[in-house]
Amino acid sequence: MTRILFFGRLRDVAGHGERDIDLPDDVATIADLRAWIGRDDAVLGDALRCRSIRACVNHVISIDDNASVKGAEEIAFMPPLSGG
Amino acid sequence: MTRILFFGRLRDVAGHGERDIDLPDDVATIADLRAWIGRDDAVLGDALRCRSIRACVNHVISIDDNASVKGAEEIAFMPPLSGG
Amino acid sequence: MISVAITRAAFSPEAELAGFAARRDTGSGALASFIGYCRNKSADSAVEQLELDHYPGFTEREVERMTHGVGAKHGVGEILVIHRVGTIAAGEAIVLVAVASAHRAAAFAAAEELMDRLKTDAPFWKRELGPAGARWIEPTAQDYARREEHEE
Amino acid sequence: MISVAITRAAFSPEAELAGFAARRDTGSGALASFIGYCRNKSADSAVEQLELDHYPGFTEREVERMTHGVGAKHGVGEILVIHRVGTIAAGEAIVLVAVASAHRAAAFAAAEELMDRLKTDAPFWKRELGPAGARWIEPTAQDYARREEHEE
Repeated sequence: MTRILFFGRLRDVAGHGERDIDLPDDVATIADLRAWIGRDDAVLGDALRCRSIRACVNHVISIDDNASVKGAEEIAFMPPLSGG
Repeated sequence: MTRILFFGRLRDVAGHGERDIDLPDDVATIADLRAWIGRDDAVLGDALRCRSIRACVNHVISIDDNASVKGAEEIAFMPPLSGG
Repeated sequence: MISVAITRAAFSPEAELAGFAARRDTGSGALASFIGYCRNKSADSAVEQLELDHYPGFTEREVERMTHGVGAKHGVGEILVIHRVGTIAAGEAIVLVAVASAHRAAAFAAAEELMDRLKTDAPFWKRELGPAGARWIEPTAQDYARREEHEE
Repeated sequence: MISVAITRAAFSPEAELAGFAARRDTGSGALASFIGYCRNKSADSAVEQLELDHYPGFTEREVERMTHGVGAKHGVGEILVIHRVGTIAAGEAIVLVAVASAHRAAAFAAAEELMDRLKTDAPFWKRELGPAGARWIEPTAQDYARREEHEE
């Protein structure tokens, strides 16, 4: 079971902030996950493909779309960060 | 009558912070005034000749030692400024 | 004494600053600080409130890491960061950064760099709510440029 | 709203900051500030108190002029300066500078430049008193170098 989280404007697009999902075997990388989510929800899939959206796997922000998501407990999708 | 003021470490050297004086006719410039004070008090005169000491004539800091002091109401001698 | 708090509750920046000042090393003669408030107007419209989203656990860790990094870079060990999340009313403080040091240049530099990094590198997402609806706020090109200036 | 006060009385920097924040334009989302304290130790010795000499009338005018100049340069109109004179005990605040603005960069820049100028261009003279006696403090080469950086 993997928890998928959406933050900021992605939460609006997804319609939820987090969901627990059993990832299918053929979802091996962040790129795979983006595509797989897009199959179910084209609008969210488009939003996720935006260059400014970064994935964070088990609390580590990844800049490599080919990074593995195998066995990940938490994967967050993040629009540009902005505090302060 | 002209008020002569000493600030910071000059006040310590002069032994007072201000004094009202009738300037003699031959004290026409700041340089004259420094020299004239030095005639009375050699230690204070030495302190006043230090390059870092600036004179302030009627609330205007002067960088010209030949600036006139004729008819001045207030002349202040200032070591380097330092607030904050 | 580096202290980082991410909080839903409204706070008084001045009261927190007073506490920080009271706890500081008495050799620290310089205290630079920054308070960021929720404005009542944005570029083009009125703002009634701000909503700040964060990633519980991760956000705290990242802001702690960032704060220690900036402190080490500028040689300052006394930093306070308070950052709100959730719903923030116009006029309320969103963030307080305070840095105490023996040297004013280091205190200013650390406070400013920390604010610049919070703007672009801290896991928060915010939107302004006004009569015209909601609008997500993301860093500007200027924000990214300011952050870049701090890179070696 | 530019406010400059030269005062013999001890003041609470946080209370003054709270008042300044309450009076600020509600479009000013950024408030940068600096508090300078009388340290309890100097480079080489303990400090019990500080004595700040000033030139009544002239000092007030010069600090006002400096504050308006820095405000105009950075495009900020909300500045508070409180500067003590007379005898200041270790731990007490000597100076508070606060700048409110719509933009954090301008608020930081104005606060920092004003502090740099106060260190070298404001008519104050100070000495530290400790068990070893009294010592006049004058700006360092570094202080002058920082001030020069602000010149065009």
